[in-house]
Amino acid sequence: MMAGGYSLWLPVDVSKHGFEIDRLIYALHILMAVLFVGWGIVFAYCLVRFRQRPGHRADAVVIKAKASKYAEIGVAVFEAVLLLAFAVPVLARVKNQFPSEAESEVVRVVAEQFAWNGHYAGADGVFGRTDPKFIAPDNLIGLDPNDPHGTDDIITVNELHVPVNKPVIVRLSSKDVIHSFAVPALRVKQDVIPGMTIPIWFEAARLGEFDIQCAQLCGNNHFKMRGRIHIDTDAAFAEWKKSKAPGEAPKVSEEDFQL
Amino acid sequence: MSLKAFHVVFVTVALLFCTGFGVWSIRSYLRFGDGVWLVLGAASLACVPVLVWYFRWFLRKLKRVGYL
Amino acid sequence: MVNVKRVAVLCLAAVGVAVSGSDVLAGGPMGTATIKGKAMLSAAKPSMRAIDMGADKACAAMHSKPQYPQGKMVFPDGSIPYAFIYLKDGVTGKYDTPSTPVEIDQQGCMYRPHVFGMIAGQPLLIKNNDDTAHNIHALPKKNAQFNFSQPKKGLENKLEGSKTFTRPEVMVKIKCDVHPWMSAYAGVLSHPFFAVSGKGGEWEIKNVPAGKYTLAIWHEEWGTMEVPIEVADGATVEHTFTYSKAAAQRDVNVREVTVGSGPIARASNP
Amino acid sequence: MSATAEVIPHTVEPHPVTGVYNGKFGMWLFLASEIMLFGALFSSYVLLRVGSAEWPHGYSVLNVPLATVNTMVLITSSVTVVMAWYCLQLNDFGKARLYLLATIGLALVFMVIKYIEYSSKFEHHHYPRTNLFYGLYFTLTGLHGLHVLGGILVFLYFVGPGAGMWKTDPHRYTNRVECAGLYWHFVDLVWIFLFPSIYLL
Amino acid sequence: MSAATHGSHAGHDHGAAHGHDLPFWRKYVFSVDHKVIGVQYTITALVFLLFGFSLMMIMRYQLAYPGRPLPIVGSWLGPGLVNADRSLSPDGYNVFGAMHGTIMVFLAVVPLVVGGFGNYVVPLQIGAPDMAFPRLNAASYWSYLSGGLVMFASFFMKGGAAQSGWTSYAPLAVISPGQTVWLLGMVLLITSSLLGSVNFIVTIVQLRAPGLSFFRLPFFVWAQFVTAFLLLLAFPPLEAAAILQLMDRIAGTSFFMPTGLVVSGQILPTEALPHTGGGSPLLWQHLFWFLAHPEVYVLILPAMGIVAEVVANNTRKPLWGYRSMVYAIIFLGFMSFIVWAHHMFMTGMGTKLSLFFATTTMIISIPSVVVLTALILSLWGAAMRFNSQFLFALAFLPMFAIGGLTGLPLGLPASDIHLHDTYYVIGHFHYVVAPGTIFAIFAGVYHWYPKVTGRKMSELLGRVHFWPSLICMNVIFLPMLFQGLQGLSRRTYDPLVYDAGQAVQGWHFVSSWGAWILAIAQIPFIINFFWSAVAGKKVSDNPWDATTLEWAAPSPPPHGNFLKSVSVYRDPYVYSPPGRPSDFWPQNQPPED
Repeated sequence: MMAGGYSLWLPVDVSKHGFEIDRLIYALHILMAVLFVGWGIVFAYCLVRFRQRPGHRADAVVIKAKASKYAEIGVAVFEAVLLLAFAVPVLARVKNQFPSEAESEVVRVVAEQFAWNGHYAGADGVFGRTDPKFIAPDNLIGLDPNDPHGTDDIITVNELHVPVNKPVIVRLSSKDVIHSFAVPALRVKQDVIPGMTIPIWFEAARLGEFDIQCAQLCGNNHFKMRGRIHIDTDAAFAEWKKSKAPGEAPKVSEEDFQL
Repeated sequence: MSLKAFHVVFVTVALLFCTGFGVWSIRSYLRFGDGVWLVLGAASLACVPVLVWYFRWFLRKLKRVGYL
Repeated sequence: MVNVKRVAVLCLAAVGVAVSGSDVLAGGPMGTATIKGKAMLSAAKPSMRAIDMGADKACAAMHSKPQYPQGKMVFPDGSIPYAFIYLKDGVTGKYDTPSTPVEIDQQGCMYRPHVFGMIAGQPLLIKNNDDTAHNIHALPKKNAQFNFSQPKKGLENKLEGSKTFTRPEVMVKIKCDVHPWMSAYAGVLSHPFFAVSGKGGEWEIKNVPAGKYTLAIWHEEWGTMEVPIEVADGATVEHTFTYSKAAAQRDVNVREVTVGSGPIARASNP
Repeated sequence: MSATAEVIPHTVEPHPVTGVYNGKFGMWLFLASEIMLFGALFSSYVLLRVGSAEWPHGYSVLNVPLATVNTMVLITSSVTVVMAWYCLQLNDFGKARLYLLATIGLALVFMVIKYIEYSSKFEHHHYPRTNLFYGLYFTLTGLHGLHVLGGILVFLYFVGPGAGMWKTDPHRYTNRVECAGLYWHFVDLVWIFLFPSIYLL
Repeated sequence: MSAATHGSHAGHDHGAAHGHDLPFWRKYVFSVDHKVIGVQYTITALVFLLFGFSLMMIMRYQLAYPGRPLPIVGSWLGPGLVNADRSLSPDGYNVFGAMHGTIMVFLAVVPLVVGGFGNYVVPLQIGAPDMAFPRLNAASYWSYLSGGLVMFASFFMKGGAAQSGWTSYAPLAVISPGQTVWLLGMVLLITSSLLGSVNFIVTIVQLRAPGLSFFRLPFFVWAQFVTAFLLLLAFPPLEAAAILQLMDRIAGTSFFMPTGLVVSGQILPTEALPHTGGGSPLLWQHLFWFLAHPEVYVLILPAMGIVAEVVANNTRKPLWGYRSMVYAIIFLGFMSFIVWAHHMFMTGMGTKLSLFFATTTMIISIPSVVVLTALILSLWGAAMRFNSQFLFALAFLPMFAIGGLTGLPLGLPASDIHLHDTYYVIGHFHYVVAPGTIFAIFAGVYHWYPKVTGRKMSELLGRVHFWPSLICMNVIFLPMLFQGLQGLSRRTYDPLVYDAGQAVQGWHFVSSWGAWILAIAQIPFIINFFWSAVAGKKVSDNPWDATTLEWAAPSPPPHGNFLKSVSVYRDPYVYSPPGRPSDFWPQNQPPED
């Protein structure tokens, strides 16, 4: 049962922050196991020891079980530790401490039923203006053809490329309904809410090609809303960008028309 | 809480409302100069003494009735 | 990998059927006149980008050459395909609804045909010839919407009765939401006098009864035009529609908004 | 099966500890849930308004004088319903009935004015879908109007087919009118909050 | 106090006289007797439970064998639900998913634990002749049934049933077919719950037998009491949300529709979707989860109540820490109103808000731990009687423990990043409600069956029902936790589309077979349920030697419940009291006896 770095437990992690999330998940599962086994031992012991049999009568005297109180306090303390020592710092780092845009790769992702549209600023580093009225089959995000900043922009569908070892800021927005941008391998997930632009960031530590899933029900082909994220070396990333840059308007010959 | 108790609350709220709305309307009149606001404000403020009188009458008349 | 040439031929054949919509029909009065002509563009050709089929590897694998949006096609001589030409006013008779369905094929992640005409109530047969999932989302204004999926190759759905388009409407857009570039347009009429321009922008409406009509043209990119026309029995009238500017009348409420954006979430502002 | 009620304790007589009879307690619980309902709608109103770039002042698009008259009508109707209940306690059914009829009349006046307001909005092609403001205006006042309509039906029942209970079980009848009065006060109170927040602000 | 005694007397006299002269349809169909209504609720809800489960079994076929034509049922389903080759269509999958959730939560489990058990048992356990408002009670049932029928009918309507998930997130729900009927059904169900909860609270407060103080109430009554408050206060916001969404759908308002939407290439507003924008999709989520988190406790609290009853009765000793359990669930009730946004960690809310809700979520886990610990410690020193209901109640404990514990990683926003909306979530809450609440429901059925029918259910069939059910439940839901850890998104029609899905496809296969065998394992229960009603062993009024008041009434109890007035002299679970020969001392037995 192995495919693309997936195993029985957590899948492969290619991000720089992911180990903290994984560590928290491991810690939580250890706590869960301890509690469950602890309860289970008492439980199993009771089942065997206190069965009804002739001559045995239940002991109605209330047992003063300090153990339970300690257990409950222990759980509370452990939860507090998890919350304060693990969850809070991770959350703060992932959600708040954004890298500067100058030092990162900034990508826009416009979700729609049922595709992830990628938008790169191109050589000038400025995103072209977009407007719904320009949306067309060959202009899915509605890039304004009159905006000079937009002429060099790169548009992709269901395909993102990001450089390795460099912070990436993804600005998420949606054309229609709520989607959720999930990349398990990068330990990244963020709902994409129409009417809002929500930035997230991550830094990839390893090369590879991974799934982008839609994690929020978005319609009948929700399951088909799968994108791929390619983590490239700097050189490969630059190369890819170059290959995608829109050059001169293509010369379309009669043979290209297929009725 | 009986209907009497709720009525007490209700009349109090109505009093506050009449005062507030009266003041607000007069201020709107001063701002926009539209006579309608003056009429509304005056009527609303006029309701205040009426309500106070009614309130006292009500409390005296329903003395026997409990609040619970 | 589908043989591109063969697909092209098949599709041309499909357009051919649509062009002569009037052959299939009976019921109302049929005449002997013919109206034919061309659809032309005299304005500058639109700029276009090749469709990025990277969204679905299955789609990309079916094409060896880049695909372009069908609505923006202009032949080197300025003629345009995929214009829908029909008699808008003046047809009086009542025409039967044929029971033979209009076929729409999904092939290479494109609709074949891209533009077609049909008679209100005529069944629709929708086929999936692609090894991927499609959904078929019709966006009519006067008819009932439909939106269903065909998740694998070989599936077909026949829509008839109240499920198909039952009221005349020009045009009904049909879209695939999985592959956002995929679209088709249906001209739903109450009579069989319509045609779709093909190679060289040519079109032909046959068997028209003598009379006065309004001849109209619709094109996805260039908009609509109308012209009064009179035909006598046995006559052939020619008319060339020429779009001189980007008449694109898209009935949209233009707003000053950025696509899918809005206030930046305050809490996580970078 | 009106007879069932006899077997259930505290249908008429108050419970010695809580001090209320079942119906009143139930009515207050129901009003608590109504508070949550209107509270949620008011919160939605606040949230949507705060999130909007622009929002018309209620007084600039809505008919404040008409609504003011409506407010006064509702306040008066609360007075008449209390009086009806008080008259029942004094065993004066005839007068109570008149007060109940007055309450119904005032409620009908409210609905007629509401109708005039709505139809003038429709004449000007202002529908719920026009914008968020009108959407909320129609939803909130419409839901409140439905509550008024419910109240009218209940009072009609009390003066009509339900009035027979006054002969068989006057205490219970009085309690019923009290419960309906509580509901009516709540509906009026909602209006006193709705009026400033929609029409004035 | 004398009024209450008098009332009970009157109830008996009246009931005995009245029970006979009612025609059949008044006695068993349009009855206002809480017992008949309780049975009506139970049977209707069990039918819906089976129906909701059937929907899931069909979905599990698609998950185990993606794209394969459905055997047998494929030919029964309409063209919207299946493809031309009779395999489940993506639309059908979404319809079944949404309706499975809706049916299980709103039409099966809540009506069972509250409408069914609550209605039947609460008045009996507090020594009341009926609910406080019998006709309201009947109205509540009929409103529930109409809501259920509307939901069921939506499958056959144009546009089909709802397909936007049971959470109905806007804007998807606003633009999807079938949702209007769903909303109308919900309004009826909410009305039913509101009427029911008012009735429960008034009944418990006003109608307790003399001597039955609050801290002498059986734990089950406490659980119902807290549950009723949750229903009363949490449902109206959902009703408000439903009204707003209904307006969005039929009047074209835009409460949940932001500006600038482009749906299927069309810029809104269009004629079909006249939404002008300006609304907030998150508003729906806030209103929805404000209900739906307390709803989780509505599902689990009465189940805990049933388990507590069965545990106390079959361990033959008082519950350990009864008072702390009561305080715990009251606290749970309060807290459940301020944890809702932990369902929304991924919506881009600020970290401060996230931390607030994470903290309240961690706090709310403590009372659950208290209740669970108390129930386990109640076993210590017992003399356990392993009958069917006790087996189910015992199985509830570890299953609920897994369900509760797996909630922890989801309650912390950092670990939730990886697990949110994956199969881990599905595994988590199904452990709470399926082997949790539903096992408690089974325990309740076996426990109170003799009270309702005067006959016992078969112990043999009970065991044949229990063991495969326990095993299958784990076979179904444990794999989901592993699938979730892999990151597989929920609501995925064809899991093979994703790498993660391919990696864990084997688990889908296991889960599905578990589900189908679980269905077979319910056959003994169904046989037992109907067969025992006519051929089960006849038993006395108090076959389990229980202490609470319902066992003081005849089996089945007549109209008006008790033959003579009952008074209460002691705590609910006086089992094996020292110095007494009998190992139980009913609450209503006078001390000098």
